[in-house]
Amino acid sequence: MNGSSVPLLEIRDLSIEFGGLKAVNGLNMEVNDGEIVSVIGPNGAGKTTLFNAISAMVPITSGDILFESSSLLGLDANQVTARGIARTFQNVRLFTNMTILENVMVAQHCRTRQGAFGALLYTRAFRREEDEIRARGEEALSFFGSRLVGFRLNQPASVLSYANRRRLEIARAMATQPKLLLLDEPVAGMNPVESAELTRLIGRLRDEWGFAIIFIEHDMSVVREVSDRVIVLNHGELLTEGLYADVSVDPRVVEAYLGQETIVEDAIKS
Amino acid sequence: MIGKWAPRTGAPRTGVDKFLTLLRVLAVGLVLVGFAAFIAQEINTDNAFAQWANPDATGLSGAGFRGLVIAGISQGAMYGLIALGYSMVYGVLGFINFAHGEVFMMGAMTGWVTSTKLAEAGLWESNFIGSFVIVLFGSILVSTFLAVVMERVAYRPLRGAPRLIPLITSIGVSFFIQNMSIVLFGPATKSYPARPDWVKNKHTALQIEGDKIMVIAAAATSMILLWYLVERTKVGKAMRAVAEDAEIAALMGINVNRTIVTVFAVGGAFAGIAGIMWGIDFGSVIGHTGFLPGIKAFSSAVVGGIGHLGGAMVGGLFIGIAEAVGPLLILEPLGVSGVSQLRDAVAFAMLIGVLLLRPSGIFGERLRAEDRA
Amino acid sequence: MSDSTPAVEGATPLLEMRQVNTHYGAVHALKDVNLAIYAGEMVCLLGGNASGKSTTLKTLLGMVKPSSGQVVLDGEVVNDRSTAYRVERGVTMVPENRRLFQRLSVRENLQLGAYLRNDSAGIASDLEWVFELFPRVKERLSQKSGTLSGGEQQMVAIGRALMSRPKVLLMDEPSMGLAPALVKQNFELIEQIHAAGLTIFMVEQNANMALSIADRGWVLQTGRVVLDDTAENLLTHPDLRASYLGEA
Amino acid sequence: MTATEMRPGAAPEPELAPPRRALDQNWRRLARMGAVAAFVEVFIALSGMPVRLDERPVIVSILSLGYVFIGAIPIVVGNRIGRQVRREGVPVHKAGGYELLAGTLAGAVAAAGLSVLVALLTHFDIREPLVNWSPQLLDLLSFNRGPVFGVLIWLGIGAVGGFIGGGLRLLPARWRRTLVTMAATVVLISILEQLVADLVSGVRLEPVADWFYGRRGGLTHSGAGVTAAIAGVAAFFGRGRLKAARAHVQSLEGPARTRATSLMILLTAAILIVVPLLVGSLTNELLANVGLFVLLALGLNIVVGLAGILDLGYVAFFAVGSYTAAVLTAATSPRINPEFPWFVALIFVVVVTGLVGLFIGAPVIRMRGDYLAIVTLGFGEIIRLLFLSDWLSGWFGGAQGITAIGGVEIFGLTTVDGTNPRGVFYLVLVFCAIAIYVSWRLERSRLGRAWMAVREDETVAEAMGINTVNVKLLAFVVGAVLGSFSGAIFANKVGSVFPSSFLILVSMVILVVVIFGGMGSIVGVIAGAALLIGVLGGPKQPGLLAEFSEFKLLIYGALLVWMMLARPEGLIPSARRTRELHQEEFLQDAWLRGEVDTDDGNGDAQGTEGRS
Repeated sequence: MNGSSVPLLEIRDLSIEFGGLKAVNGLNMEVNDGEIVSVIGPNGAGKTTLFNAISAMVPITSGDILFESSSLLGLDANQVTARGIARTFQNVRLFTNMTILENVMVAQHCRTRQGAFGALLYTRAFRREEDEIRARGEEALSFFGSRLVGFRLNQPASVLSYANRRRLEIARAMATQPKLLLLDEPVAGMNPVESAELTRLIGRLRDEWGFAIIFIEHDMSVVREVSDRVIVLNHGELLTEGLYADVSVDPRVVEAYLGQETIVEDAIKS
Repeated sequence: MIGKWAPRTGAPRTGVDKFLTLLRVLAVGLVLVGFAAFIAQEINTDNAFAQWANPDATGLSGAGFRGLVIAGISQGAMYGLIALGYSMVYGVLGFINFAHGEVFMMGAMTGWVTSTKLAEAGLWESNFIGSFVIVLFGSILVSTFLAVVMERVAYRPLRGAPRLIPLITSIGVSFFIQNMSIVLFGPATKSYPARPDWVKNKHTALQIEGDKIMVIAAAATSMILLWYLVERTKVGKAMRAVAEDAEIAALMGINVNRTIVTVFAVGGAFAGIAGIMWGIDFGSVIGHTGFLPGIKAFSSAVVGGIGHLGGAMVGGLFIGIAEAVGPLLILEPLGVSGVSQLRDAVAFAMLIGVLLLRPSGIFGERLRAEDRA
Repeated sequence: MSDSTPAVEGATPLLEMRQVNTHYGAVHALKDVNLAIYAGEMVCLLGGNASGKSTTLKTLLGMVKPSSGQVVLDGEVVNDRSTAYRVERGVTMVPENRRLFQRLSVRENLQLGAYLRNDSAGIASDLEWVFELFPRVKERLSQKSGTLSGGEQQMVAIGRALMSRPKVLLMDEPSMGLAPALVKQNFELIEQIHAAGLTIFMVEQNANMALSIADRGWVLQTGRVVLDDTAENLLTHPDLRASYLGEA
Repeated sequence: MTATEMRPGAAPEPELAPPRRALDQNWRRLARMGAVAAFVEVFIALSGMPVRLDERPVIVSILSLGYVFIGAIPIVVGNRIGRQVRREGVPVHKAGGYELLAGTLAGAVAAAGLSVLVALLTHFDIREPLVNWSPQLLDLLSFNRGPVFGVLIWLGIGAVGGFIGGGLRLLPARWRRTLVTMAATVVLISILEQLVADLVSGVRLEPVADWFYGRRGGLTHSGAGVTAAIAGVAAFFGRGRLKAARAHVQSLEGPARTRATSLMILLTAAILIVVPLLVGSLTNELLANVGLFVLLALGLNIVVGLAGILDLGYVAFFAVGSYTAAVLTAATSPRINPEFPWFVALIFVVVVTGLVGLFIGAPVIRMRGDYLAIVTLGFGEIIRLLFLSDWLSGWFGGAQGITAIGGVEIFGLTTVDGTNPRGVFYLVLVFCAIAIYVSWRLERSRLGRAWMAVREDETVAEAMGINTVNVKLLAFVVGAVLGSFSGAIFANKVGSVFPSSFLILVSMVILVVVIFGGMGSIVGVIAGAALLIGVLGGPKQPGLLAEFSEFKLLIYGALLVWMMLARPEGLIPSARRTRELHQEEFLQDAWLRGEVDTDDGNGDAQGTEGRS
């Protein structure tokens, strides 16, 4: 925690119900500027629901979500993105038939202004903006090295490998120029080599691009590696939060989520 | 997707939402004012409110009103029968089978062929019940067959295609069957032979025509049979499993293709029954007969909550009664002239109104897992 | 043909793929794949995304037809047989992400598992067996399966598969997207039913975990089997360690 | 890049396995295909198409369109049956006796349907209910020589046709293409008779037309011969060059590409401007009709093709455009008749349609795709019913509509109305050009990308900061306004508007045009309208094949189904649509060229480094 007085994101007493089922129940948490926070917890603990609530994709039952001290309630998903929160999805959802470049270009929609008339009259402002969109898109893509740029730019996203789709999805979220990035299981389905690399990139995203990051992850090596703070959810409630070292030996966390063996394995690995 | 429908807590919305709220208020307001004017005119045509709303309104007699409601119920029961087919196919395959209305039309058309042949042989008059059973079976047979062929030829190859593809295909199928009946049977209106008197006469204390009783009875029987089939039999369990997740259903050893064919067949059979009812009630059929009832039946399925079988029937009754009563109950008191021309418009307006107020229908939708995501 | 020794010398495999090629349209998803699973074994198939793992399962189950080669179940070539037939003959799968019928009750889910069976006595006794294995399931019988917790769903999914009384059980990515404790619990469940006498064929990305409980394994890469060995040998195989276990 | 280029012929010919043995047939497949074809033959015969089209010769005294239809099916089946699926690692056999035998048998089975029909026609009479169960049909099918001849000759025709179809597979690709092109061109030139003859007469070459076409329609023998010869030579020698030219244009970059494109556009424009000057008013009328539908189709294409909103009530905007123009320009309009000049009225048309578009769009735009389809359909019907109703007849004339609408006065220079179809065509052309420009510019803008994203995954588009409601609404309104242009021209061209011109059928026909041509593809949509409306005719407008009028909707339906099953991307697809619908093939294609990532493990690094 970097000691700034007002948290970037503040969740107050958040509850979400689906047909009587409490997915999230009275949750309080905050995230500061430049912080990397991981959210862990067993399946069905409400992690993805929390993301959906922050990005305005599910209705919330009660409570409040404050971003930069003003409430996100009543905003549509696109308005939340415009305020500076971008996300990725658990099961990678790209625009697979659009090209890789178009994927990152379209993500800048809420940062750009040119409408139908600019396009029809082909004004100078329109052309300048198009160039800017393109340049910014390529910048986001080049964050991942040579994988997504060059001859790939004009290929449809459907030809990408699984790992590259995950990378492109992150690039697309970066292109919305957010302040806060929500990553839903960023390394799921990647092999250890790939996930180790992505873990380093998550650190660089904060250091070089200045994003605050919340991510959901089941892979404890990633959580241990990059998170400043770990939040543990269970049955939609905050079980505990703190440094990985503390959380991972908390008996409640071990019981509800990690299981005895993981700690032992962890110990062996590190 | 859920976020699109359910309002989030907190007030400020976009311009479109404000406009929609306005529309909702207006729609409800229109219905309420119309209804109030109707009541005012019923009490006394000279009172100030009635005069303000429509000085020329004549009011509606109790008997006339009852007649309209009964006609609406019988019409609605037919919509409901057709709607079952839409709802079942939607539940299992996730697309509007636009051509289902034509299956209904072909049922009515088959009924015309068999009933005229039977009338030529003199059986229609001498033994109406027997002939009716033959005609009914003929129609059920043809409609079922048509629905099954349709599935095999046009829809099976499209499993897993993007959503709108089978929908567009079904529009093509609908076009095709409609015009097929025109080129095969000719464009002229086909008249059913005359009905015996007891079918035309009114019965029971409620003074309901015989044909209306038949329609309502047929619909009720069909509903019970269908409920039994879906909830109580192994085939029904297979249908529900396929509706939820076809791939896993196959893994359970369920023959998915056969289950889907069954769904089409059952839907087709109900459409065939509806076709005969239509033919006997209205006495004639042409190639275009299927289109409007088809659309309205689909609307009924949506209004009731698509995928929900009871909902389809309730939706059918709702649309049927609304279009029978609505023009005189709401539009005329408001000073609209020539209201009976606006029957169809009222039916569609009801669909739009219901979707505005309750986007997932009266009973809520039952969709496949992937549609709900 | 195989470096690894089957559990029983000279026995006929329970489930076998011989020189199988599978296409999706023009895409060549499996290339000359040979697999043999013997009774009583626990074997695993490893591979990254899009390496052909799920195609292998689908081909084994008859959800896609191989364009050449043979799928042999218990000595019978079943290439042209339906999924239903194969399920009846004793092969079934626990799908990835469980995929229960969410709107149906736990009881109905289990009943659907026994869809093809008509011996009500046998079904009843198998139901008891499932309750014995997973007492938690019994408490939830009339609940809609969509409302269960992740761990309970996993139990119902396995129970549902057991209800068809399979000889060989296929598991598709049992650890995918699960919390560490659940992954652990899940593998314990697998070992438990294996101990109960079931032959298990597991498809996994989590090579470490899978190899720790399996007897033998194959590694699939772009539709081709590139490694075929005992679990111990695979665990120490340099190629595998480099690309799957994250050690250079 | 597209799936089309992957088809046999384009790819380097693979090594062929030896021919299959003639008797190793897949008998079940043969029986099934034959039976389906036989059923189709009988259906076509009973639909009355052959009898009706018998009046339309293709080649004088040899062949009528009626026979073309039922005669082509055995050939097609005979050819289809020998098709081999090409898959990586699976051998493709050289064609031989297998294909000939399969073709002959399948063709015979197909035509045997007609033999059976002949036998049945002789012995039974079920003219009630099947109206075409007639002696004329029997005469036609038995060539007036009695039932026995009829039964036998169809078996023979089928076998020969099937043999030809199968035999085509034995020919080298170049010859096969040449033959098919020759046959197709002869039929096409014969169908286009009105257009061609009119054009030839327009350049003062009437004698040529007389020599080419028979007095009662159809190509003369010499005409057919010349056509076939020219087509054959062109196909035999020209195809490679055409392909090379296209490849050359596609390989151009930067200014050179722009220059080539502009040249093409200029050339097309020149042809479109010159042709109407040469042809008579009947053909111009046809061109104007086609133009109106092109305009409608371009509008709907923005809604359906670009934004992915399946609007089945598009006719509503056509209607609103027509009625607004009629009310504002006609002196006879019942309630208000300001008698504005047409161009002034057009401003109001845009405003009114835009508002109606917003009004309809706002409630529907948030609905799921299929609900949206049905609700827009409902709105389309409601709008027509309102125009028709007594309630609003004081404004719009009810069923009597509004008549005596004046023409379009163009800046005092000239007046364009129905009596001057050439003028109407030019007017339509201008508006089409506007519509094309609008579609083209918008597709390549920030808005176009947003539409694409919405079409692919609305939830994600919303999460990526796109206000999906607004962008979809905009597409809806832009489409509406383009459609209303067509309506406004229509009102002043025809001189009257009636509610019966705005049936839901019109919406459906436009949808078929868009889908047939290729959703999202401007060229495709134009080609679709030209082919369907021009040749078969619109909902009420006759096309070049006026004889088809009673069958055109049947054919529209069949075409739509066939298109969805066989080529869902349409006739001339947009590259992106093809991708969406053939993702697997596309992947395979990319894979063959080594562009797909295959990184499981550390393959990724190799994949990229190998390239960059």
